[in-house]
Amino acid sequence: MRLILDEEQRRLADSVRALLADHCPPQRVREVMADDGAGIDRRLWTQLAELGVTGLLVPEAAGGAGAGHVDRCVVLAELGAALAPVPYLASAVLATDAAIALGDDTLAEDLLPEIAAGQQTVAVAVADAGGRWGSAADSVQAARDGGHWRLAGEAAFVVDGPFADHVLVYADHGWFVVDGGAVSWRPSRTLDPTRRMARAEFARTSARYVPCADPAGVLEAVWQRAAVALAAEQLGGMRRVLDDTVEYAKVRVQFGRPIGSQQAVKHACADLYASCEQAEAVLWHAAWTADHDPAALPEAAALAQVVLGPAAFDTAASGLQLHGGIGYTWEHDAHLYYKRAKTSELLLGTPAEHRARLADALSI
Amino acid sequence: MRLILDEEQRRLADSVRALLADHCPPQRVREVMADDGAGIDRRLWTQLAELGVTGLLVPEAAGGAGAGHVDRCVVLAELGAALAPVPYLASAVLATDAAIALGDDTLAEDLLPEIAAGQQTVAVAVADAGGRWGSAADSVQAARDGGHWRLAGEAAFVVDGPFADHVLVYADHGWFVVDGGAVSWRPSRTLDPTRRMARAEFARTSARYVPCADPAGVLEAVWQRAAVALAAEQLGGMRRVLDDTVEYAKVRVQFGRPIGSQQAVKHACADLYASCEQAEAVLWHAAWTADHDPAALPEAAALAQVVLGPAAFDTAASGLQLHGGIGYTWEHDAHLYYKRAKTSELLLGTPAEHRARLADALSI
Amino acid sequence: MAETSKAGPSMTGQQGTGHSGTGQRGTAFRERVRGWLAEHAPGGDDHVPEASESAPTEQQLAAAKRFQAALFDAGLAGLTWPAEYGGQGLTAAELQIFQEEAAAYDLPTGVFLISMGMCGPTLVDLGTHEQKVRYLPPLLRGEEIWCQLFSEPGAGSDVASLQTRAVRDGSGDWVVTGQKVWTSGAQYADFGALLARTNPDEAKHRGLTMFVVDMHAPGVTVRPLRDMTGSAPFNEVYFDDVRIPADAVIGEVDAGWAAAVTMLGHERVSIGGSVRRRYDPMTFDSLRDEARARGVAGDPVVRGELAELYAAERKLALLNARLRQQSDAGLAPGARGSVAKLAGAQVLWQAVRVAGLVVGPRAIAWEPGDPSGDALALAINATPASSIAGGTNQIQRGIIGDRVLGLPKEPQVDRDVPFRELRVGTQAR
Amino acid sequence: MAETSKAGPSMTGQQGTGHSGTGQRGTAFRERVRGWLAEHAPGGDDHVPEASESAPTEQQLAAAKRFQAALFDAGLAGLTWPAEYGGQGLTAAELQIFQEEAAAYDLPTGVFLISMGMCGPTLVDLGTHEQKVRYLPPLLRGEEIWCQLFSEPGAGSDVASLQTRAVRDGSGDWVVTGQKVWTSGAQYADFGALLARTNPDEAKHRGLTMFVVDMHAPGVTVRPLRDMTGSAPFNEVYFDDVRIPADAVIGEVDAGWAAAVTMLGHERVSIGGSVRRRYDPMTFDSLRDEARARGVAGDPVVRGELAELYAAERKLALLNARLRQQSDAGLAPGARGSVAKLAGAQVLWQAVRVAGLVVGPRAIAWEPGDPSGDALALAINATPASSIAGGTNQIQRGIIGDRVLGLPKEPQVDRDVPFRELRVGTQAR
Repeated sequence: MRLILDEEQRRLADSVRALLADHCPPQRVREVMADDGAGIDRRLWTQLAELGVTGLLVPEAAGGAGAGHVDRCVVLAELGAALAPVPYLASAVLATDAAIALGDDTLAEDLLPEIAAGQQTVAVAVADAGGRWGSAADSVQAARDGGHWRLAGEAAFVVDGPFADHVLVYADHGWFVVDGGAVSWRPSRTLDPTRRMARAEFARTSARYVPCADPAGVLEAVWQRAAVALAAEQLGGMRRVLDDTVEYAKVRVQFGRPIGSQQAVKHACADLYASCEQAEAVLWHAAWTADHDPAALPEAAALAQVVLGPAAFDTAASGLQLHGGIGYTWEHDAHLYYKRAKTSELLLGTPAEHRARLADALSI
Repeated sequence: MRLILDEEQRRLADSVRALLADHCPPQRVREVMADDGAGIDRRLWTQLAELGVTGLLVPEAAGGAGAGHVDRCVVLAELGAALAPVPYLASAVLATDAAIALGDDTLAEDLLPEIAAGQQTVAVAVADAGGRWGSAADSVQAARDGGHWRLAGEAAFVVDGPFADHVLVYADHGWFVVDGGAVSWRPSRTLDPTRRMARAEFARTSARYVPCADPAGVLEAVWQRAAVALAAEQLGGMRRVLDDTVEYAKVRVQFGRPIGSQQAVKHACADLYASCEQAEAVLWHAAWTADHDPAALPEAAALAQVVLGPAAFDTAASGLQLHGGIGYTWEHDAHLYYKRAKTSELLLGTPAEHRARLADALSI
Repeated sequence: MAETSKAGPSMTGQQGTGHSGTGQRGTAFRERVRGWLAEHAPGGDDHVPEASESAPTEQQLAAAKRFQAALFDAGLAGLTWPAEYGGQGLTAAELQIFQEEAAAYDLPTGVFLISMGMCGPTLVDLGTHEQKVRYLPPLLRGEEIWCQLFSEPGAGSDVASLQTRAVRDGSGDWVVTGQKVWTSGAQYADFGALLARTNPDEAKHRGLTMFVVDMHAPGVTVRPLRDMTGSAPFNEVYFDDVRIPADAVIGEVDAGWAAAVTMLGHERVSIGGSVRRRYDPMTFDSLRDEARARGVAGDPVVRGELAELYAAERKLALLNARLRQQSDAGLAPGARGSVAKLAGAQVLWQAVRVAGLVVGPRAIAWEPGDPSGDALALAINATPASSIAGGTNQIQRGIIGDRVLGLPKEPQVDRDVPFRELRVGTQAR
Repeated sequence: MAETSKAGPSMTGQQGTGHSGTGQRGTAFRERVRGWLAEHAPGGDDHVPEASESAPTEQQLAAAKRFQAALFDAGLAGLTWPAEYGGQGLTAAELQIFQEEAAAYDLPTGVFLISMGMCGPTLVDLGTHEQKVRYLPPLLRGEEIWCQLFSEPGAGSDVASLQTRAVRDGSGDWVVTGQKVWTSGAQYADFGALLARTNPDEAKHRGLTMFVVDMHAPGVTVRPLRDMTGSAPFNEVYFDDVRIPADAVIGEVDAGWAAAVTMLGHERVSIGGSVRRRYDPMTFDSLRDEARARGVAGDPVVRGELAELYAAERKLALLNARLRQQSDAGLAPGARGSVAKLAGAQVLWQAVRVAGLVVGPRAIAWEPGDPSGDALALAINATPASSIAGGTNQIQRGIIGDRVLGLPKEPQVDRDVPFRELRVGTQAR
């Protein structure tokens, strides 16, 4: 088990970080955030594709890098730290993992090269209006219509849905792929202004059925990989919040000395650091497990969300608190991490559900 | 609703506190604690009886003070602060409340005047070896034997049982009274060396049946009043720990200044104070409710244990922590409050069970 | 509590429990307030939000002024203020009764909170006769609104390190230059209570003076400040050579810190006693209803968390009730009010956690037309204010440690240093 | 983790996860250790408890010395110490392998923990050649045991404020007077590493010197100190005009603080890498088994709490594993080891809470013959030590803030004051 990055992975992190520093500073995030027409940063997406990171898990034969979860988590941590407005979670994680897990050659040949090249993005719709993972199985119905299939119903919480060229839908307990343009999208209001979600309405929408022996197994596999990937984003956010907070504590003076010299601030920073360090160990363990020990992934993935979900929110909240009034302003970035962290904490289910998953994995 | 003490109640507190300061200093608590033969301080018990506080809830007609729960809680808070080794919880709370709630004149005439006068002490046995309140209903069987009843089986967690002249037993879903001397006692090992508990073994032990229309109702009424009474003890312990800790923080010097000037200590003391103040409001509300609004008691009593149980333990643990190494020694009293607080937190059920009780009372 | 169950505030909210003033006079007053409110309290549309919600509209502002005028006409404004200056000369007991009765309504009094709760009482305490005559009656009649001008970008928790300067010119007038921040209501306030540095050669707590400043004076610029909820209930206020006459000093020149402490004392009381909104998604009541509506109220984990949240709200409510009873009995809460502030923030943070368990993913994305989604998001986003605004949790713990528990002070490196030699804020060294 | 599932430590304990040293040399060494331990590791009766349990018996002490001698004879003592002084001259990788294999046993090495983990390594770092020759080989052969003499009643977290004096007399010898406390193993130790004040006119961190002191010398009195569990694993040690020769100084005269820092650095490593007991009631494994045995494992609340406890243990175990991998990669943990100490204490406190939910009232009263009741009570009572001993949680947070995060220091009022003018402990002012 390897819990530290190797030289190549550190170079990967450096190059993504450098790209984001140049092309995705906070000001850019805010521009995209304010522009409901854009919603994502297509230029940045192209740049990430050129860097070769949009298809990390795509097999080399399909034009991808054939790399592993650890590498992808390296990228996700940087994207999470920068709050980069790109459909990475949707396309390079959820859709990629689903397409691979489904094991259907036609689907894979259709989607994976495009995803890897950054030419197309793909979203995944698995939840109904209540948000439970897989509940779209009942809220979206599939019916055969001659040689085609048609979907009817509604799915919600579709991350970056309206920008997607294709959508993989878990409908009627099976997997289908539809054209993004054929879906009627209703953008949701979101707590996190940097993470777009939408409802997808299907009204006899033409769909292609993806043959699959164990659709529920694919659903579960996608959840586990998403839990690890999201944890990487969460870790990136935690690290950024910690760094910003420590930096601020060094320069902000109150009562004649830097606030970081006050134990109330110093010890809180130490707790943030302790939380980050443990979260990081859990993350790399989960990513390593996804790559090398699939049998242990149910446990490692649930553990990642049990730990990282609340830890990332507590870190964001504490970091904001330690900034005092300035942290509460719209102009300061602290609130963006706060909203992202709360969103991520609930995106794949509640902390109680994650604990229950972990307990299942442990056979408690 | 009254949440502050009146003049008379403050005088009551003062007189009990003065008595305990004179006759129950920490050294005395340790003497009794070390003496397995004694177990309780009979001289102190007599002094408390002379002060008129052992029969506070006993009606005046039966030789008691005919006072209320608030008054009794005033006394209990002082006893909890001093860790006084007297069978007050057993005799003046559990047994008194059960004898009153049972409403049987013969029983009341037999027991209450003796309790009030401090001439006899009475214990209550309601739990089996697992400790759940009322579970003795199944672990102790009652059988009629001519004109008498005989009990067989085992009850555990009997507070101050071996010192009692009589024992009220919740056996076979009914209430019985037996002579303390007729019971075979096995003293338990206890986390808290200042609170004795024992197992009671009944082997065809002669018992008197106490007629009662709603035995389970009495069981519940006794729990609710015990929850309030125990909360008063818990509050007393919290106050003492807070006072001792603040005092120590003022005089203990590290790094050239009193530790109380360090935020890590000062802010922790502030949190203890905030916890104490809220606990105190909850306690007096519960005591007032027991006196004036019995319909609201199920909620108020559960609330008291939900709040005071963990708060008292956290306070004891934090107070010990803030004393550093000296707090970890046997010679310092911090550990006695720690052990008492953990014991009280679990004596009437676990915090999760108390939460469930509160949820029941709120019809959640 | 059976005796209090007929009417009055929610027994589960953070607000008071039970009623005070049960004497005959109290009963009569309560009847009068209840009757008047039943007749005059306006509907929900007139609700004027407090800080951390959006700024009021023109119509809301006008309605609020009308309501305040009606209160005044009914003899219900300035209950504890001297009759000589338009008040009613009553006691804290009547004020308490009024607040208890008002808690059942969504009164449009938000814009007057600072005027009535902080600035007015400070003028009552420290103002000259002329100042009281000039400012108090129009305030009570709802004609003029006040704001408070203490905080600065470089002086948050450490208010006394403020840098706004007031310099006396030849005419005896003062000329003010500087920037304030976090000013609620500055965009519609007529006057402000301004704290400025009048002597930078003194140590930082000395050499400050409090002034009445006309918010319409030349050189005063108000800019809205958006908070993390996206709304702008606060402002930045810039002073660019603003002239203030000599008789606008509140208290004594260079004794502004004492005046500020007086005003902040009123703030704590005001926060503890402020009227709560009727609907708040971040309460036990709301979250229990949510849990029932979503069918998760029977889940043992949710049930336990809801019970803990109830317990947290209830212990705070009982603490507040006890503080009031102590206050009625002659023991002023003083710095102990910080406990209520601290506990109030903890309850909200706990509620945010419980809300996640109860509401689940719907707390993070919802339909554009769903007001409960907006309300919940607003509440989640406003929660950090509870542990920052009005003194951070860290500051409150220091206050409790120092003033309530009497713990020794920290080493104070800035106590006796002339202000001009001191590092403040994040300025270059 | 499939590759590591064949043997080795529990995957759920706080101890390591996975194995290190998978190279060929490592594999051979592991085989040798495994084989030797399988043959020589004694049974449970020889277990020598560490601090916070009771003191060892004479038999246990003798068995421990025999086992250490056997280790030495097998070439498994002092793995990383220089061969010149009896060590094996190997690397941290071999030490790690040894600890991993040893974790499956209850080895009787407790009494040597301080000797091997702290005193020996400090002598390796700072001792003279003569000191190393004299002291290291007997230590490795299990003939002599050491203790550490830093803490004093008035100098806990603030070790540098210690008051024990060492005065040089005409002969060049030192004469020591004072009191030490919290000394593990003093009752059976042959030597102690003593920190004493040699120059009270210097500021407190200066003017300290570290000595080797013969615990059998006249004037040394050892008294057992009972802790809150009721046992006495610690001692108070009194020095009454104890003579120490000049060549007993470790490092330089008046440079004792640097020597102490060196030794405490070894302590952190030693704590992080210490071998865990096989049965501990305060772990996820034990509490899960308890919950199953009591039929409450299916309770959703208990289930969630157990899962959280598992997560807490696991994240700490993974942190420790990552620290080791970083260390192997050349990044020494240094002050970051404080994170593991802090997190370790938090896990135990969490376990105490969960134990209450799982075990219920049986945690507070049990039958005299029930060893699980005794073990649980001992664990509950020992938990406070986790956040106090070896530097309180507060001290650990300060270390992380200062040394890892580089936050500015607090104002230090005692930094440059001559020691004799300083207030320390709780002495009269």
